[in-house]
Amino acid sequence: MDESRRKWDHMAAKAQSKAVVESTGGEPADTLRSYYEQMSLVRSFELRSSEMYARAKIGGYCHLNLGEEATVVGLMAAIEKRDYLFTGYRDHGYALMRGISPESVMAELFGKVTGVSGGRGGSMHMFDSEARLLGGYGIVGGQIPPATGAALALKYQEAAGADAAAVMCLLGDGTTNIGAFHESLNLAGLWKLPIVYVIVNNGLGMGTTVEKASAEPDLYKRAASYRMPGVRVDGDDVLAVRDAARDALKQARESRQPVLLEVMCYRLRGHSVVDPARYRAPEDTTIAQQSDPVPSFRAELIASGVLTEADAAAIDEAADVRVSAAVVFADESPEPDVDDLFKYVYATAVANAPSALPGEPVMDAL
Amino acid sequence: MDESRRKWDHMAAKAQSKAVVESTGGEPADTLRSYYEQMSLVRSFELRSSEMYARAKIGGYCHLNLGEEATVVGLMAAIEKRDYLFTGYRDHGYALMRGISPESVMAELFGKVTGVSGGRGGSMHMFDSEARLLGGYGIVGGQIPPATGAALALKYQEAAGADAAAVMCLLGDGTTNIGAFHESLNLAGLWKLPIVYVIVNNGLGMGTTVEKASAEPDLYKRAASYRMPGVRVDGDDVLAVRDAARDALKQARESRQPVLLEVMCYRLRGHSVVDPARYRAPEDTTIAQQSDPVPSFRAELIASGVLTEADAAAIDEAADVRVSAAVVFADESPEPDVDDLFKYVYATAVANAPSALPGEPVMDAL
Amino acid sequence: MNTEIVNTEVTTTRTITYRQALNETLRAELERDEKVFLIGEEIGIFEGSYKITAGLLEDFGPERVLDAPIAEEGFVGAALGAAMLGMRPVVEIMTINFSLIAIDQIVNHAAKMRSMFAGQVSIPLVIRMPGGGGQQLAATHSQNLEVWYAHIPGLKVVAPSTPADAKALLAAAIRDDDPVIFLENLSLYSAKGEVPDGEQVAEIGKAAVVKTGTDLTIVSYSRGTTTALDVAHQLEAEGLSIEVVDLRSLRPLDRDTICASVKKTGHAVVFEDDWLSYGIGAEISATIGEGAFDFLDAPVRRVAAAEVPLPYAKSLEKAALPSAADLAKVVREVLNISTNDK
Amino acid sequence: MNTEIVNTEVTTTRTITYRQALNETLRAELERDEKVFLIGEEIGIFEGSYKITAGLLEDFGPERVLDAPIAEEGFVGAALGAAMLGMRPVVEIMTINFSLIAIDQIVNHAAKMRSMFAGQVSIPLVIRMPGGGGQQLAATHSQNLEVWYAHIPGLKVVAPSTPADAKALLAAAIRDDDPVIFLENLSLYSAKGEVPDGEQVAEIGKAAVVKTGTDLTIVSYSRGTTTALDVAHQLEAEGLSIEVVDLRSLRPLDRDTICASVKKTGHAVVFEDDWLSYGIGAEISATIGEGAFDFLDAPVRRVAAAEVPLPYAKSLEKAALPSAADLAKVVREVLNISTNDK
Ligand SMILES: Cc1ncc(C[n+]2csc(CCOP(=O)(O)OP(=O)(O)O)c2C)c(N)n1
Ligand SMILES: Cc1ncc(C[n+]2csc(CCOP(=O)(O)OP(=O)(O)O)c2C)c(N)n1
Ligand SMILES: [Mg+2]
Ligand SMILES: [Mg+2]
Repeated sequence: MDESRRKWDHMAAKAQSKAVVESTGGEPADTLRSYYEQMSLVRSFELRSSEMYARAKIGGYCHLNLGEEATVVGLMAAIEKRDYLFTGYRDHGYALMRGISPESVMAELFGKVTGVSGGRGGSMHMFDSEARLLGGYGIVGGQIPPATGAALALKYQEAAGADAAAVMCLLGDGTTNIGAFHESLNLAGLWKLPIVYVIVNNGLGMGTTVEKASAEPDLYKRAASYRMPGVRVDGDDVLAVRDAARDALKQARESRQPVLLEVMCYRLRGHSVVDPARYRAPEDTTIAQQSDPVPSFRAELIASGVLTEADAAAIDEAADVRVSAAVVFADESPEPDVDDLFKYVYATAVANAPSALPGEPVMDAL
Repeated sequence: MDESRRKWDHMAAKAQSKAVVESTGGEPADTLRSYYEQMSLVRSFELRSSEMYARAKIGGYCHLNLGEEATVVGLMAAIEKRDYLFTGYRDHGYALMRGISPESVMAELFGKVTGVSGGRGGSMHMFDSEARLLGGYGIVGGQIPPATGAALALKYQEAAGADAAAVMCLLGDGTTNIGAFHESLNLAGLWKLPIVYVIVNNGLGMGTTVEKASAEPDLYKRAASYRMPGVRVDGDDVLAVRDAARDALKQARESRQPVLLEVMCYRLRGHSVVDPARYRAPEDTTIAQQSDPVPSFRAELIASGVLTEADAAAIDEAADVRVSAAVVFADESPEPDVDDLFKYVYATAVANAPSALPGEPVMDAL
Repeated sequence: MNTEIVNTEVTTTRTITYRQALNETLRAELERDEKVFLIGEEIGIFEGSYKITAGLLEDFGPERVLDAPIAEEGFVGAALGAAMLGMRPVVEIMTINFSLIAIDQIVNHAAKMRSMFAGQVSIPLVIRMPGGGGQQLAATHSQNLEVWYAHIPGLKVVAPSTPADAKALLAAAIRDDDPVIFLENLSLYSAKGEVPDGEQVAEIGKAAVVKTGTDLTIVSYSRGTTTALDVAHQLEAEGLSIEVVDLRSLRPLDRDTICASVKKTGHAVVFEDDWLSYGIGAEISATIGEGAFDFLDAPVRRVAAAEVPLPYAKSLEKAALPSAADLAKVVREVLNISTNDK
Repeated sequence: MNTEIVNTEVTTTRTITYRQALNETLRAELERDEKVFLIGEEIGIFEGSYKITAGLLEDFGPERVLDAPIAEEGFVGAALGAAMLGMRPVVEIMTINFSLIAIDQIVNHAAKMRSMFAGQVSIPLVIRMPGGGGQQLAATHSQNLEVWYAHIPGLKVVAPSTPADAKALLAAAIRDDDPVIFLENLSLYSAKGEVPDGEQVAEIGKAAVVKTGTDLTIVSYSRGTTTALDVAHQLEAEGLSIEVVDLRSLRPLDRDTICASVKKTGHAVVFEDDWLSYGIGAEISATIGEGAFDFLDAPVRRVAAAEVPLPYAKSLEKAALPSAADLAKVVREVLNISTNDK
């Protein structure tokens, strides 16, 4: 009851935020098609991840982007190759959309040496220096200060301008209540850093609604504490998300004006794959399914003639095939070599670095 | 240059905030007189503390309320005996105004067993459970979460109403940039706690101006992030401070509505007694001295006929005498007994509690 | 064993999990004293990340079982403040890894207030949190940082290894007037054990000899004790008589019980899940070195985790964490038994 | 001694304070490499709480000497992020006590990233901070929490005891590609010593025998080493030959140098400013117990702080902190010399 009220609040806020782009009209068909391909790939990848978890191919915690595909694709359509991305632990879709191969991402989930983080990070810790995806962080809010510092480094390293790089830092709605959020946004506002903080507001932090976590549940309004623009956009609308993010990035790169962007979306399943989300009212789930961005966008594209039903089916099929290949690759890849356990502890070699395995004596006999 | 601009900004903001009470008219002469007595006592106590520090009677860090007397007296005039007070380390004046004797406060500064915290806390850690002064905290922002929790306890322990107790939590302008501020205010706003957070904005955190520390330098505006009222008041105006604080406390006790109150005042000297404040422009100091609340209030009371010059001189003299007695008391008091070193580590006695002095063996021979 | 359980009027026992023992004790304490309340992330409607608080919101309501936003410093500090006013908060931090965000409130505030304010205030605060690796949770979610807390005067730190101790130490922690860090372990939650019915309140600060033996002492705590017991029993079949000391309390540390055992056996191995250097085992070894020097027939050895941020990959995780096999190997080494002999 | 100083082309020396050695090294590194920048509270216009950065803002400007708001978690994490993009930030945290607010960024992030991301990123980050008691700063401002950092894989932790080492280790820390915790000490800032001119870069991870002797080894670091040397010299007058090992690096720990010394002397005392239980000395004692067991003629003793939140009152503070007299007493006890003999 309380829960379904929450849902309505969240949906109402989402609806209000639907402003930037009203329809797909005017957008090239190719672009629309490619966004759908991407959304479909994320959807397929996440469903397969869930399945692989159930089959114990994936361990630890595993958080999916199911329901957030339009947000993922819209944000990643806005960010440029030269920009840096920091995210929380719900990061598979972002990794894929930064251009990292499904093979590398799935292999990371499988804990294989071919994984994007060498199998050492797992689901929560996707990192690719070339793709400028600088993590994947499992500590709530942990990514916000380093992302802010990356923006500080950019300020040192290059001038503002249309070609300058910027940082995008993703965080959840629940994450806005932690101290690191406040400290970091204050630094960015004070030092005029080229960064866009994106609140991926999926209405819940685990089982807690935004209203039960944030005294000001209109999260974009918190930007005012740092004299920063705060913007809210409908996260089910891939074009609206893209345009709002582009605009925010433009302010960051051209005017060193940090921006707080709130993207209203919805988490289709539990917090992680093992969470049955019993705390959710059934109506809630029904509504969520109705507003699911993947079938809605699919239907919209078919209705507007961008895709035929057969095109769409082919796209979905292609995504599944792509993900299947990734699963095979991950499955066949080797685990990291135990001899490499200590390999990455230090970048600068150092005398007396401890490298005993459990049960080995602490020192060689002198 | 930058510094004097800062000063003007701060003073301009202070001036804007002068709204609640315009003059002392209408206030009983006795009340006004007693406020002056209190301000004079704080002034005298702090000057003497500075002197005693120079004479090495006081050690460690020592932060004074010089220049903040109207703020101290106004806030403490508003708070009721049943309310709880938490403060930072700049706490001498507040301790005195909560009714703790100058003897106990000075003895604490001297590190004597008769001190309000048994000589264990020193300048930054005044604590008196009877006076409901629950510290004195030296870690910037450290007091904010416990103060919030005290308000939570009050919510458990009693109903809202005019007779209910509330919590007042003092913090500096520089302290608004730390994570604990954000986390705590969010909890208070969310849980509707009976607490008033008071930003004692003296324009500086050590050598850093508000403008160089806070992306939104109008600090009271940060209340909006927690759907909390934010109010600014002129801290040189004892009556304005009192009335604004009373009003905020009323909301806290009667409606469980937390409030953020910003009091604009000025730090007359360095950050602590050893800081010569060389970073300050001379004009800055001049202006500060001109707006010094103690002589201004004194002059105002004489001009309005509440006090004669002789009355005022007698009050100042009495304050000095009072403080002199405290100094004698502190000086003659004994230091804590070394045998009591471990006395307060645990409230519930526990087996094997470590109590070796340095160099003693870790265990008795079995 | 467990001679330190104060109340012994009980006769019946049940076999329940560590999780259930915690859940039942929280329930009993909530019922016993209305000043007790629970606070933490997702402890209410979500029933706790590890379901320790299942059913409690329903039965005690949102005031007694208070869901907090993600703000560890804020809500741990708020619990501390509530304790200052006489409440008895029991905090759940989801895992010890997240306690780093709250550690200023725990170490600079909760641990120090009573001393710094000359006994004018006491802090009846319990902070429950699990640690432990082995769940493929990777470097930031698999730590055993108990030595940090064990180092801090003003705190009491307990780490029960059985459902029975979980029950009796949790009751003791809640009734104690000082801040108690109550360390749970991810891999113990589903472990089963005999638990006496009725009120059970352990004495904090005491270790327990959970298995007697004459050849060598294994010192451990929390999950490690269960492995130590397995290994001890396994080695018994080989004719080795191993004594196992379960620390139960890391602070205060019961040095007498440790040294008395080593004086008897002449050999000691510490089994710990944290990193070796500057870990819990360092203090145990130093203590034995000082307190049982003349009785030691061989160096004290430590079996601990490899000193790396724990990787996610199963192969690496397994290699980095101390196992029963590692412990058995070191026990044999200390007793100078060639592994081929077994 | 100091054989680990790599660059030895220098001949001239000057007697300067530890503070000045730090200040000059920061200046030299700012000049040498434009990727180096300083960040911290009050390091610019205020010139640092302890004046370590005096004059640097003026000479290098506000970009290279960046004053931060009071937001330790924010600016330490920001420094970390800048390091990820190739900058070489040198952070000042006013005192180690305040690092608790930033510790999630240090321990859960800076220390782990390189490993967790399979070497794709390195973190050339230095965090400078003083610890230490004895200044009547009371419980929350007087701590020595170095053992916490020393426990963490992925960090390097150094604690120089002389101006020369302060110079050479700070240069090494800044040029190192890993996160280095650089521990200063409030009571060393004004200590003077000979410092070689020119570029000096120490090797991290190596201890130094700063005085040779044959009867007993004192192991210490930071301020403790200066006291240890005083005591060693004083006892020489009594005919005792004391060796002093200065750890210099707490992580990695140079176990070989420690044990080699104890194998020679047969006796060891650790002198440390932190709390005894689970302190630095525990690991030193355990290491000696394991690495020099057969050579030890007496138990390793630790001289450490009393386990209380440090009180403000001078009398109590003095009683709680380890002194030269305490150390001399324990050295005599270990060597079995009645105090009346001296
Ligand atoms: C500091 C910290 N506290 C708690 C957790 C446990 N935790 C993991 S995710 C999560 C909820 C975060 O919610 P939100 O920010 O809304 O992100 P979402 O999961 O919805 O993407 C919590 C509490 C954590 N990982 N780190
Ligand atoms: C966490 C922490 N960081 C830094 C310090 C050092 N410090 C002590 S006071 C202070 C300035 C605080 O300024 P403000 O909040 O404006 O209070 P004011 O001194 O002006 O009363 C700083 C940085 C500290 N005590 N704690
Ligand atoms: Mg969310
Ligand atoms: Mg201030």
